Amino acid sequence: MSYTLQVSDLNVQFYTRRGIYKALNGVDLSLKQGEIFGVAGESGCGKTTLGLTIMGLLPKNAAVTQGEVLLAGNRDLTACLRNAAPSEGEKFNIKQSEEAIKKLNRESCDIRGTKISMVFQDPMTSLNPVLQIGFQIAETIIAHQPRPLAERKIARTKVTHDDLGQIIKLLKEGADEQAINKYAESKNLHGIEDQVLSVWRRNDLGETKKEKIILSLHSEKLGSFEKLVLERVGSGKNIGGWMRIPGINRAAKNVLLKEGYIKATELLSMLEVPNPDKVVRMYPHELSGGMRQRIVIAIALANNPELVILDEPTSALDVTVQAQILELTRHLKHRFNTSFIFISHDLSVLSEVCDRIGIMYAGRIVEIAPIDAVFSRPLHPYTRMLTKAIPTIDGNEIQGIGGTVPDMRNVPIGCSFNPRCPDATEKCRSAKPSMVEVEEGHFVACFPKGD
Amino acid sequence: MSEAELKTRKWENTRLSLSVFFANKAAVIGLIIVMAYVVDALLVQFAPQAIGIHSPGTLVENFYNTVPSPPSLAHPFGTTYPGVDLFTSMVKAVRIDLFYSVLVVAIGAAVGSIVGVVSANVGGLMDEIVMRITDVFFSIPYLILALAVGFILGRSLLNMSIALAIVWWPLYARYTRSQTLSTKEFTFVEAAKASGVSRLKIMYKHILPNALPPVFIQISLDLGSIMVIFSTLAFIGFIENASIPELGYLSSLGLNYIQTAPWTVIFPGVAITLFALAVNLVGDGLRDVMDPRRRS
Amino acid sequence: MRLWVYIIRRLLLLIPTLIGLTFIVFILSHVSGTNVILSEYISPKLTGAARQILVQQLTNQFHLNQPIYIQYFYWLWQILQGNWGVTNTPIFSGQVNTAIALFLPNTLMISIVASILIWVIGVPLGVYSAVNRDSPADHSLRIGSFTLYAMPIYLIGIVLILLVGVYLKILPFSGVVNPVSVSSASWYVNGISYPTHIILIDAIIHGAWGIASDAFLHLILPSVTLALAIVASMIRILRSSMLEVLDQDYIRLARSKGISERSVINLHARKNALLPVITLFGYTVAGLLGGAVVVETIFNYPGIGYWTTQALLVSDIGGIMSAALLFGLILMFANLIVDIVYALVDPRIRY
Amino acid sequence: MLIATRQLVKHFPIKGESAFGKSLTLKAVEGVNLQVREGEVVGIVGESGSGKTTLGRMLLGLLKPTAGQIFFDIPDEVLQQYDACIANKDLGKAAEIEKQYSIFSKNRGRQREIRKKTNIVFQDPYSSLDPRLNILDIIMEPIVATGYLRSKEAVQRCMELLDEVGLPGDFAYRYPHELSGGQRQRVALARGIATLPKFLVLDEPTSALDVSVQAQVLALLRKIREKYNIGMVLITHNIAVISYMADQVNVMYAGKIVEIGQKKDVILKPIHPYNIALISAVPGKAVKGTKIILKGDTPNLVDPPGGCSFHPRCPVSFNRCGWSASEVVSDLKYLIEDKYPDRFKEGTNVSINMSGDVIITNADLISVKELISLEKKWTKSLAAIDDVSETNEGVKLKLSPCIVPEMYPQDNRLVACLHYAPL
Repeated sequence: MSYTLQVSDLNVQFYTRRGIYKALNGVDLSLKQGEIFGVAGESGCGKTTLGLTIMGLLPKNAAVTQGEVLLAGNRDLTACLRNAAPSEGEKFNIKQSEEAIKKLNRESCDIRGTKISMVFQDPMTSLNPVLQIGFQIAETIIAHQPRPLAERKIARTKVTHDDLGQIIKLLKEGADEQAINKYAESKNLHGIEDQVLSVWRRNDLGETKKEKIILSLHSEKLGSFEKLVLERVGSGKNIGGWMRIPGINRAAKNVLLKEGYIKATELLSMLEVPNPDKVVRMYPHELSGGMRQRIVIAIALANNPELVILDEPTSALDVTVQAQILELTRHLKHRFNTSFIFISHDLSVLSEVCDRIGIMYAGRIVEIAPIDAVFSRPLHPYTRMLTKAIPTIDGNEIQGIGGTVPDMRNVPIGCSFNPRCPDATEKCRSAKPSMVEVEEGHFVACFPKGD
Repeated sequence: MSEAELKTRKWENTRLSLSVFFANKAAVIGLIIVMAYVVDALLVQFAPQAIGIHSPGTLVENFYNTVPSPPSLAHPFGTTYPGVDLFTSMVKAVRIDLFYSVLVVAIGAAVGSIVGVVSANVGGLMDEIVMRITDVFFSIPYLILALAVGFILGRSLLNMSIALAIVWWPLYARYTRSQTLSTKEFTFVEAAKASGVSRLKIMYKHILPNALPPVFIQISLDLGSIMVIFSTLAFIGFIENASIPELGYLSSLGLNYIQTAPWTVIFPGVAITLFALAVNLVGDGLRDVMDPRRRS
Repeated sequence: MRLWVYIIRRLLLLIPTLIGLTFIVFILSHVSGTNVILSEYISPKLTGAARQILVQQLTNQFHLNQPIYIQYFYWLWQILQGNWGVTNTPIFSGQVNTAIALFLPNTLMISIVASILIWVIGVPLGVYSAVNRDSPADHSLRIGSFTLYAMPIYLIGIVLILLVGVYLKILPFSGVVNPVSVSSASWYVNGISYPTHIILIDAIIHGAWGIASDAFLHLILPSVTLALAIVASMIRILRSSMLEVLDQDYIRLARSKGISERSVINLHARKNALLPVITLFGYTVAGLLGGAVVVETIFNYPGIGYWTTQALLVSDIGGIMSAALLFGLILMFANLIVDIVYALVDPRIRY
Repeated sequence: MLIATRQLVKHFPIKGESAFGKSLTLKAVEGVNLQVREGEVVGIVGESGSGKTTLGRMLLGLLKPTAGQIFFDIPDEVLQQYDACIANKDLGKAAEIEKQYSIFSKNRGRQREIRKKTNIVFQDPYSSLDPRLNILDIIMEPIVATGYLRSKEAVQRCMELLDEVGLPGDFAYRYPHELSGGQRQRVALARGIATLPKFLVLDEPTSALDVSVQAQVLALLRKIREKYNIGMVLITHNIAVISYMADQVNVMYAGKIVEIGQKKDVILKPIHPYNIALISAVPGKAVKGTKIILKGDTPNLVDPPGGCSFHPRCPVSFNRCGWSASEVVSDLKYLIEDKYPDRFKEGTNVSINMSGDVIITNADLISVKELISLEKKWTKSLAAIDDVSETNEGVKLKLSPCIVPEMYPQDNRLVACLHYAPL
């Protein structure tokens, strides 16, 4: 069973002038391949901190005191953050933590954006207001996969008209991706299949129009400098040597950028963004909230990562636009076979999309359940009360949860829910319950009623 | 919840802001320097004899040896052109500089904030006119405008400070206006309107207490730069032939002795820089106290 | 609303400010009564009947007897026609137009060089001190910019003169060019170089490299002084706006894209952080022109500022008022350019 | 009738890039008729840009409407009389009723009366309480301002109110920044009911709160409503909250009310196409049937679509729904150039002639007719084409006139959709 992500006993603390906030107090989580895992919890339960810790985007005054995050089995993401954390009794040293974050940024350049990527909550502020949409998408492709871009362009110059006619015939006979790949490989037109398929998969164009576009993909002329750059990048070497001089470096980057814009157009058309070639040239403030969130998702999926963390992607959107985005997420799950972590405070949104849901309270996951079990047979008292507190449209009786969210500076000993838990026993107030698998795939961190 | 509880609640709040301020070492140093200047000015004003100063209002010139002599025991800061002892004249000059700078800031801030608050609330045409007027004032470099206005009113220190006040009030008008407008956006203003509170009462009960504190900080920051501009005006010879102890004027006295007697210009200049620096540090420290992000 | 509509709108907005500016200058120059103005044109020695005739002639020439706003329009008409009146100051007396033609190029030279220095020094330092916040470099930079911000311009100038001019003796610190090396040049006649009145450019035009390098050396100290006085406030503004931008969501998204920290700073953060700096550049230009007055006096560099201070000393009203008007026009033009640059940089303004 | 509005309109002027002179306006609210009885909770649900918040603020007189009337505490028969006057244009009598009952009437007594009897609770707990005042002053403000009680009894009243909303008495001397979101919203509620109003506007009261805190606040709202019989207008985008609290429900879209009726009809058996899509879009397993995913975004309110403003996104729109010539042209252009390039020659061009008909140049009649019949099911705008004729200019398409839907009665509710218009 290959896990894309394993989080074991993760503890994160924030050091502020008003005291030490224990945001995460031992989170355990293992995410299967191609699964959407929902993280539900109220504000202050540490769900966003969990997402940021996995991405390594914690602020300066945070430290991972314990636990590790393993990506695809081997790569520990929080190593340098952990050894920057002060051991017991020693005072928190902000300089050390800053160094650790700088080191982490340098080290995880080959993970962020390719293996893991993240979508934030508010589409209004997630995109850079002064840069074009196409640039912000192409940037992450060029940073991680410049070679396929170069190959695409070279392929376009080499491919002939009848090659394309042949590919269209194959497509018409319903050939799948592998067949087209094999054909492109045989004619060493590596990179052409990606472009042809993305045009073929667009459902807003007619059959004949698609053929016309595909047939127009051949005999593209290249300037001498462009040829040089593409050859270099195409053969796997990065833009180095004499190309490092600022002026030339920028020109070389622009060559790739032009191709990046075309790839961005394909990505956007796959995410059902209307007339993508115009949107690529536009600026964020010209688009609606729903459209911007699609673009942020396009950025996240640009290098088809193994894991995408969605931090409340639809909370800032209207109900109908939220439905569009949730429909899109379900569609992407089948298409990309990446695993998602979907963080939200709204259980009903998670029930639309997720396979399994983890309920978080006071920095710990208190229950992990398959989607249907959460509503039908919640085990943890907090989950039970939470599901009862959500109003539904057939106007059921709702019942709040007494008390307030615990102060994260001194988390209650034992089970952190005991002050508000109706059937809290003496044991709950002293010992910390560990995760127990009650049913297949249904874990809960709560002492059974009996003892 | 007795009165005692209320008092401790208030005290706990101020204790926190004090701790934020005093944690900032630079601000504390700044505060000490500013205090030193103020004490010096008050002493010269009310008890000049106590520190051995006979004529607080004028420079003691001694035309026998006009050549500036280097710092010595008799003259800790040396003497400048007409044989004037730098140390005593600088001590006397601080009083004048401080007084006029505070005067400029007071007039400018008072006029500016009133105009700013009123135009933010009345809005419409009046707001537009005020904005155009401030545009016009901003379109002339403030040093030149001060020169021109000062020249018309006559080249005395008081006229100079009035000229500076005329040049400076638009800055406050703009700043107060933007602060008031942003405070009006908060929904508690609308809530007050909905509960039947009159517009005037909303103004001084809700909007001003939230809009003015940042303006006061801006004023404290400006005190330093106004003193600098004031002495610059004096330096380029704005005052006719008055032998009034003013730091900029003292510097200008030593102008043609730069190569041989640099201290004649450096010491008064440093005195001004020190004060401006101190005021800026204090202003910065106050801004941290106000900024909620830094308090957490 | 494309760019040119925005520019036209800015131009239209300039008109009320222009009228306001000219009105203030008019009020200032006419409020002290007509005899002050007349004293400008009539030398004190002239007395008796001749003086009366001249006064009469001048009154109807300047329509001094009509109501104030009519005078304003006549005066404005004169200004528009290029006749800015007369000035007599120790270094120059005669028509203001010739004074402007003579002195303006020098002031523009210093201001432009200083602006370039401000942007070349200010932007990298501001960005650097914000990026590695609370590092020793950041602290020293902050203390440096605080002190420079608090120092009066003349002190900066004098300290530079003492350090570089007197002590190290590598840079000249007075006048526009060393009179000895220029005396032989044909195109340099008693202090005025032709055709552009800027010695540096004329020397280059005439190919006199020796004089050109000497003029350039003379140019460095005043512009550096001016630049240091303004760069301090720019670094402060850029640092605080950079810190604010670094907390934004799109920077976090940029980092989550895995692009190098350097391009996160240079591409994403810096462009946004520069926006408030550009809007406040209008104020720095005001500071620049104001500073020029003082810098030119210290380095007796014959520019508009030097002419203004001379006019102040001999209370020559024509000089001061036309200088104020001139500085106003320059600043207004600079503000227009600042607005257009801002519209170019920030797409939200354009459409 | 506690509150009644007649043809309420609000347009916000915007400094837009109008073509030199014509000032652009954002049409936030368009001709809304709302009625609230004593003690009744009326829910207003709609997405962002539907004008619900603007409507809420106008009901309290915080915003002056561009046109239309708002009556407060008007007896039902006077209201009918007013409607009759408006119907047969007897403006004199109507104006007289307006003077007496409108909430904007000039005399001070009436204004003070209204201020005492109405109040509002806002969405964002962090900006609706003045950070500089302690809780006691905040709650006391409406009491003192409307002279409901003198200051001595007011303190006593505040303690009662704090207890009423479930907060300990010692909170009176605390400051807003020391309280949690839920506690602040309770303080805002206490301020709202301080002068025992008859009418309360709740603008998204629980959207900024967590689910568990929201449940407590909603329960508190219900208790207050029963105890003091307060008429409420609950504005929210969360349909589940509406179904928990409200009796009568108004669904708003692009500034207009599209469906009014009792909760069990409008939410459980929606009939207006937008309402159906809205209810089906609510996340959660409880929703039966397939999900309807609407294409496109909320309309641009500066020049909203003609006729029924939902027609561009409506899955069941037909010819009279308000399709404009420009919409038909853009759809035809897309079809000809992108979908069926082989059927039409290169030079085919679609344009609008003077009289507002769509002209397709150098294309033959049959292929155009074929295209329309083929694509009618998916491209809704083609439905608006009444007849296709060959003229010298080219193929002319005559569009059917569009009608602005009013509120038509349909199984005991009102709905603004031409499907249900009486023929």
